[in-house]
Amino acid sequence: MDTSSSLTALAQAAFWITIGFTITGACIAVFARNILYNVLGLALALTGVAGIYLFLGSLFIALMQLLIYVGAICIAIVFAIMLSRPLHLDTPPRPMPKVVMAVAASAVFFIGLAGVALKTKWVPAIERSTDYSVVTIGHMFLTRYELVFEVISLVLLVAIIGAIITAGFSRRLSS
Amino acid sequence: MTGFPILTAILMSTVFGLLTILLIPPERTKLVKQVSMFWATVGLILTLWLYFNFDHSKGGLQFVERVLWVKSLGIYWFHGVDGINMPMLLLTAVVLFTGVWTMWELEYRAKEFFALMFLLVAGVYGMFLSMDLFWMFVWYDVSLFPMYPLISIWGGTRKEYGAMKLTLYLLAGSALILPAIIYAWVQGGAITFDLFELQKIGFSLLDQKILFVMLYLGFGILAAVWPFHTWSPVGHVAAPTAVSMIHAGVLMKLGAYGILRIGMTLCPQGLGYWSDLMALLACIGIVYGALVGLAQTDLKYVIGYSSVSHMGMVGLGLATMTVSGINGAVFQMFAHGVMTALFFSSVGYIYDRTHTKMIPELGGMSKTMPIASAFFIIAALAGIGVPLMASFWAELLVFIAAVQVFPVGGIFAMVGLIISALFMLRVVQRTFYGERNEKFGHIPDVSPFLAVPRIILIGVILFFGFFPKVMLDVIQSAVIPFVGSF
Amino acid sequence: MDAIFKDPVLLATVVGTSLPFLSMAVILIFTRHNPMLSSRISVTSIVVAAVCALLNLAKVAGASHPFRFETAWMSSGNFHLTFGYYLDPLSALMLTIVAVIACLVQIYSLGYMSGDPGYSRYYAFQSLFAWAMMNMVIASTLLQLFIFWELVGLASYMLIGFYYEKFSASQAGKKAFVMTRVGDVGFFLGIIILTLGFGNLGIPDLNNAPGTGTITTGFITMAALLVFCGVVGKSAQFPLITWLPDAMEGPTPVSALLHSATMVAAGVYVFSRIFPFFAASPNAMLIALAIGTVTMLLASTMAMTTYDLKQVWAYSTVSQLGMMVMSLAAGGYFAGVFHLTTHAGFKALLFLCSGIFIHEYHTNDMRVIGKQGGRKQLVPMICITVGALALSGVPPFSGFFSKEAILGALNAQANPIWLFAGLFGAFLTAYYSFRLIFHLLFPKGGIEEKHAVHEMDSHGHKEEHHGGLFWAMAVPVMILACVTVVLGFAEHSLQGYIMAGGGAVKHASTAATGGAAHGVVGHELLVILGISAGLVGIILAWFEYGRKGASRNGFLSYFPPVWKLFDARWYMDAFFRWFLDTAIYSGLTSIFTRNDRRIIDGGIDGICFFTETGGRLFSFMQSGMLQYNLLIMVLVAGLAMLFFIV
Amino acid sequence: MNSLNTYLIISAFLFSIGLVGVLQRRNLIGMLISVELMLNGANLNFMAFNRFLTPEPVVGQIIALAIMGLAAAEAAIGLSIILALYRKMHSINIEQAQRLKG
Repeated sequence: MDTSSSLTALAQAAFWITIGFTITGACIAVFARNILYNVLGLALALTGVAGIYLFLGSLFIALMQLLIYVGAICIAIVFAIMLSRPLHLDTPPRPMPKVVMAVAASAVFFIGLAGVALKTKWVPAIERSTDYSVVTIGHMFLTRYELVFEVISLVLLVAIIGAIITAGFSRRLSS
Repeated sequence: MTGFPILTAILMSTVFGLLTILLIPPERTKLVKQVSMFWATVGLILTLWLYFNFDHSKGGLQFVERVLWVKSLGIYWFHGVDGINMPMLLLTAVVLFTGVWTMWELEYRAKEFFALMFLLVAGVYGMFLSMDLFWMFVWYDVSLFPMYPLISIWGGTRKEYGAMKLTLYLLAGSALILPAIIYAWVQGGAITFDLFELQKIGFSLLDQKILFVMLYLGFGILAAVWPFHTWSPVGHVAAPTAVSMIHAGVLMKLGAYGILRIGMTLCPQGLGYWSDLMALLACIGIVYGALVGLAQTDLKYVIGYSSVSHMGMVGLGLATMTVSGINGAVFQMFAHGVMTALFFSSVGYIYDRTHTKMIPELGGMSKTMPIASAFFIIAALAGIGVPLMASFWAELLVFIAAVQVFPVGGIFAMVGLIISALFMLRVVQRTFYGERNEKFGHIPDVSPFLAVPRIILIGVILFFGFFPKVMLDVIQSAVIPFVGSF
Repeated sequence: MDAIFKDPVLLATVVGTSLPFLSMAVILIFTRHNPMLSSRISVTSIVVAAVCALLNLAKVAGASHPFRFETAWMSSGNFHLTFGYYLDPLSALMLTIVAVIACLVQIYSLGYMSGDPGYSRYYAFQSLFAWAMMNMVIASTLLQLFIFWELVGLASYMLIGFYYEKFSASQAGKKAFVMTRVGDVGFFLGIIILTLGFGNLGIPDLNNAPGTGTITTGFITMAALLVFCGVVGKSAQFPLITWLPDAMEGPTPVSALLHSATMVAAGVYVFSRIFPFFAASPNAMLIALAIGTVTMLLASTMAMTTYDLKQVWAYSTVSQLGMMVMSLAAGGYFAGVFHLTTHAGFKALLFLCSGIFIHEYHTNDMRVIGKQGGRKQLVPMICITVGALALSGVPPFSGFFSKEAILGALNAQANPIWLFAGLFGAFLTAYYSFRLIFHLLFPKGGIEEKHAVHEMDSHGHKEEHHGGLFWAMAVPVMILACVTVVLGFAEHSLQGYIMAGGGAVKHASTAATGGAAHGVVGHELLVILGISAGLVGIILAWFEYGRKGASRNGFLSYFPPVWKLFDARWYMDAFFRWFLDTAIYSGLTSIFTRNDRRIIDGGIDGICFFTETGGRLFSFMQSGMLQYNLLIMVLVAGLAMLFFIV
Repeated sequence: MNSLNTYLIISAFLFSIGLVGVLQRRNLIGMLISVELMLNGANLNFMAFNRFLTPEPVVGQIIALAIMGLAAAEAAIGLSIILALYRKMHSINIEQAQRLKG
């Protein structure tokens, strides 16, 4: 019996470890002075979140998370950092009142959010199926939630074109 | 009656005019003028046909066209003609016809000018024809907007300021009217904007008081009631000839008509309560307009202030709530409209030739162009209220009612008659008599072609001066039941 | 319309009165540029009108009852107005006077106005005047009378301001119109009060109204006095005198027609038209009597100081009008009307003769005319003397008979002062008229031959001056001279004709005179007093101006301040000018204009300015700092959540 | 251990950390990173609900996928704007980009 309890204890520990990873990654991403550390912090946080998704039982989403966020977006940000060379730019000292206000506002917001989350009595749906398989996701994506699929593809298309234009035009201007 | 919707046809004559003008390429100004002339004549012919077929012995609303338009709000496309808006339609048709004809020499962006003018008159026709509160307000605002571009593009002295002030002031007025209409709609209970249904429902005394004062002030601004009149001289000075003709001649009557048609129909007790204030403001307006007119040096300012004084007469007539009072007021609205149109078209002619409206600079015009100055002098005489001209009858009726209901106010307003005679003749003397001003020595007199619109206006003034019965029976057929309903 | 053709009288009146209007319209629109044609049209129309008027006079004299024709003109609510004619002896007589004198003056102005650039315009306005005056005279309701009354005022404005290049002419025209307008507003108010109080404005109904007792005397007095305002305005009575002398700016035939014979007599005519209504209120009559007397004396004093030919006759017209109002107010209905007729005759004669002098010597100043041999002009000289004699009331002429009738009426009054004022007025009239005659006959330094010689060669024989044109001017003058001589003897037949006009008139006039058989003074003594007053005036004038060694500057010159007072028209003009400048122009108008500019306009522009600055004030919120905006958003969202949770 | 509330707390925390980052970072890329964090916080929330409440878990996953796609698009656009801004202003300090000042 103790293996199952130790297994759960192990899982428990793993869960808290991933949460720890996410939190530290987030803090690095936000509070570090050097932009590179921010990006790395972000990557760490995102992998942590992917881990949490695992605990939430949907393997596919965790993998996608790793693929899209950590793989694509962080790399894109690194590209941006290289192109805009913020490193050697002078980073003016961060005005203290601004930071204080930011933290205070976010704290208020967090407490509000947490309060809402705790106070409301979440009522789970009556009958709940636990089918997490990728097949159903794919099936549902193309039948009932077909609109989401269309819209997100359209958004991506527009985003790509937009990115090319804004980046492309400014190059012609500055060169 | 053949069921041919004559009233909508009159309204559509201006709308089609507007559309056809828009289709013409801008450089073909001649064609633009001919087309607008055509549509103005169509409107005039239809109105004249309507006037002769209007059976004043029967009275009440005739040629009614009533179609439910929006069911949920109760908005009807409801047109009707009775004794009160019949003269107004005739006035609009005549003033539009002569206005278009007077602007025959306009070359600068003629297409937009005539298009905007037709939009303006479409608004005016709509307001006079419709008996549905919603449509009245819509057409009322349609007639306000073209004023701004018309004045600020083709205007004269201080045109931007004039245009801005005029439009903002009138919109402030309509800002008062809209809540009143909505308030009436809500208080009325029944889902209908129809004027007569609302009248049947009736309102509580307090509602009537509030409603009337809002409508009176809202429309009063347009009708140049005393404290709110300062936009009208400034607006008229800035406006080009035809626009000030239509504006002073017709639009100011829209305000007075609004008070009469909406204000006094919906809230008779409200009128009873506020009639003393109305009479007081009107009397002040009459004398005040004449007195300030004395001190003006610009011809158009003089006419602007004389219109304030004459519109005061209309206000006084309405305030008396008697049959002859309201008869006089409606007749004065018609007579003053035609007279001011004549005034502005003759001043317009002088301005186009001498490019100055300042009285001290003009002098001895009667020597250089006798016919053109004759037009102004005849208009001035009509302004003074010389008998056998239309405005004399109006003043007679208004004063009979005024002396009966407000003796002190009536007599005080009569002083205005003397002062208006003094200031009108003073203007005529300064501009037309006196020694010849060499600077304008060479100016040719008005060509026969351009003289025709002014002669038509003079003809109208004299015809209704000699035979007032023709107009008064029509007005009376509507006013007697109207006063009966008080 | 067919009714017109059946009834000859109606046909004559309609044709006679409306023809001049047609001629005006035709002249103004079509024949402006053809003087000869327009003058012919106008003269023929006025001649036809005169003939119709004479026909009607004969017809009315014969008929027993007055003619009345009416058509509905305008009605509003319970107020109905009819258009029509009411021909009773008085209006027929007045119609003939107007038509005949207008005809003579138009013929006269063929000569006087020849060569004037505004020739056709002159005849257009003359026809307008004739039309308006004739319609006013025979109007059947008081309102129709008022309408044409104002149109007569308009015609006089046009004719006074005929030479509109001259600033003084247009100024005089404006002054005349505005001053008569002041009186007209009173008249208009009177009409309105009558419509409200009495309902019916018909003239016969008004005359019978006092008898029926439906209206109180207080109401009658008020209405009568208001109508009397119109009389004061139009006939230049006491407060509003000064516009008539200024109206001499117009051409002389206009002064002859309008401002002596017909137009100014309109006020007196209205007084006599509703005489029974007037007579019903004693204190209205008393006030009218007082105003008439004051006007008569004031005007005659003013006439003594001026050297302008036309001004003298203008003042004398005002004083004679005052005399007529006195006689009517004293109850002498026939005396007033008779004096009106004779006065129209000889005053037109005087003006036309002065017109010939002015036309000849191109100056209004009597001394210059006298010096340049005025008396050599036989026709005008004789006729002007005849006119002056008639004016001063010397026996054989018509003036004497009408003045006697008036003195008789004044004599009937209880208080003797009116009679004394009348006699003193007669004396002054004689004095100033003969002052003028002697200035013409015996100029100061005798006649300069030089001017006379120049006269001879340039125009050939002086007598046939302009050939036909001279006779065009001379014939009307001669006709009028004969009329002034003959008319006096027609007094009794005229009295019978007028008095036959209906009971109301006779009853009212006898009532007003208090039926007093014995006057202040016996009848014979009255006649002697009247003649002696006139003769004394003439002898004094002869003594001061006619005699060889005369000083020629009048007894007034011994008291300069008095002379100054009379010359400046008793400072009335100064008062009006002062009142107009301070009270109206610099007072009310400037206050209102400044108020208009500053307070109302300022107020509105202030509101605009306020809204604008308000907008600018809150613009700091748009700091452009993205993060601040986000910050606020987040803060608010957080607080909202907290609010809902707690 | 893994009850709904813990996950909600964690996602709220993540979201607030992202918020702090957005509010006080002065260069755009930092802000972009923080926005990514906020989006992940939201995603986590969805997945948590998906796990504990929704009748059929597919819905949450689809939404999560959509958000990821969206985040990718947003990052692309954000980065190109940063580049354009950098080329024009030669610095990506947010406080200088105040052209919209009222």
